[in-house]
Amino acid sequence: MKVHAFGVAKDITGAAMIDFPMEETFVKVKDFKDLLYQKYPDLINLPSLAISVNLFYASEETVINKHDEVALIPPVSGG
Amino acid sequence: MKVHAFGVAKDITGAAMIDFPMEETFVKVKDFKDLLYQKYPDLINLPSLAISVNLFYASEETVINKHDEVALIPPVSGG
Amino acid sequence: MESHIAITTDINIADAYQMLVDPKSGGICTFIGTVRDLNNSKEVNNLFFEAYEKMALLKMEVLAEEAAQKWPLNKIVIIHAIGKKEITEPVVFIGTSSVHRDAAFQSSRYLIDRLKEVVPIWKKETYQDHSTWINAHP
Amino acid sequence: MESHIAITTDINIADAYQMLVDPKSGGICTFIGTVRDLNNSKEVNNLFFEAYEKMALLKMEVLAEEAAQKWPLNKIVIIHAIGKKEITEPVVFIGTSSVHRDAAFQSSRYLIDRLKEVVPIWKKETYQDHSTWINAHP
Repeated sequence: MKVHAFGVAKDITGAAMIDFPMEETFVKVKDFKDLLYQKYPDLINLPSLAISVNLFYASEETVINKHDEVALIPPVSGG
Repeated sequence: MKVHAFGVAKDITGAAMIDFPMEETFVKVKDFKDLLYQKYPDLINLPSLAISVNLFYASEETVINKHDEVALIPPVSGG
Repeated sequence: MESHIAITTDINIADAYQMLVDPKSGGICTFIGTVRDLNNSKEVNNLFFEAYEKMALLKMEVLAEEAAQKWPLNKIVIIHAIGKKEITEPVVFIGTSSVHRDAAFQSSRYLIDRLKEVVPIWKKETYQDHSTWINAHP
Repeated sequence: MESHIAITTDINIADAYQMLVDPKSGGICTFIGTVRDLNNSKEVNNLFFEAYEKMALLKMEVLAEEAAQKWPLNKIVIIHAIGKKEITEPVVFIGTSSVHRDAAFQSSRYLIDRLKEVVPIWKKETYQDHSTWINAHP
């Protein structure tokens, strides 16, 4: 699954777009985050990490499929 | 005494600068206004008429002398 | 605090903005009053502004000082137009810059509110068939 | 209500202002965020902004719609800069025009507050010897 990463999350993952290995076709955001934290433990240290799915903030229960546009959203600081 | 008039007060007095006859050297604002209303009765119909003396709003008790810069300030409407 | 106070026939927004730019400021708030086509359901053709310039400038200086005492401001701009103003033209420009946006928003609001109350400037509205001086404050 | 939403490398203040001008509006309020030389007592050399552009634009559209539901607005402009920004440069421009100033002030304040909370844009501060991403919200 292709996952966009921004800001400090991009620095941690090492790329603006990561190809994240997914065995299941569907996965809940909370399970996706567990897998993510295993692969990139430094993400755990962020004050927060939101996940967007198809340009909307997702809840922990939102179900992602591998064709969705997923992004890692560390705390925002625009303006 | 030279008196500046602005806005609707200027329309009523007929000039931006009127030469107002003053017998006394000193006069209180309230007495000046009485004389003014006698000469220009339409000024009484204004919602308010402030008098400025040397660029500051004067109270009814402020004493004017004939060398002061006096102006008729109808309700303001800038901005 | 630096302030720029003026009465002018034409307000240049870009120039006025430049006077607010400041290396210590993170936020700039501006308010621009413009001529609108309708007032109290009457179609407005244009406005005409007259000022008691010396006193108006002094009052605007005093308002800037009041605002600078209430909020930590770096720059203050207050410009009012005089003469004939057509629909959409700016008639007043208020701007403040500060470290944080709270001070910038609050002080700009304060300055336009107070300007409308006390600065000796008068507006005449011209409609299709007549014109009239507006009595706003008090 | 018309809105103009953009993410751009350079914000032109005069152009942004022009998009707020409206014959039905008597008041235009703008807020411009600029790069300041000091943050938390640290000397800032420059800022760098990165956006998740598609999502940021969508969020900004949604915020404009929210503001238009809360206040009677005629025009809304929200522009955010990306890339490297030096001291005093504008990084965000918010503007609203309305019949009266109350709606213009309140909606501009609302839009900048909400933008800082939810729009996916990130700021990296560069100091003398290092740089760091700023974690502001939440």
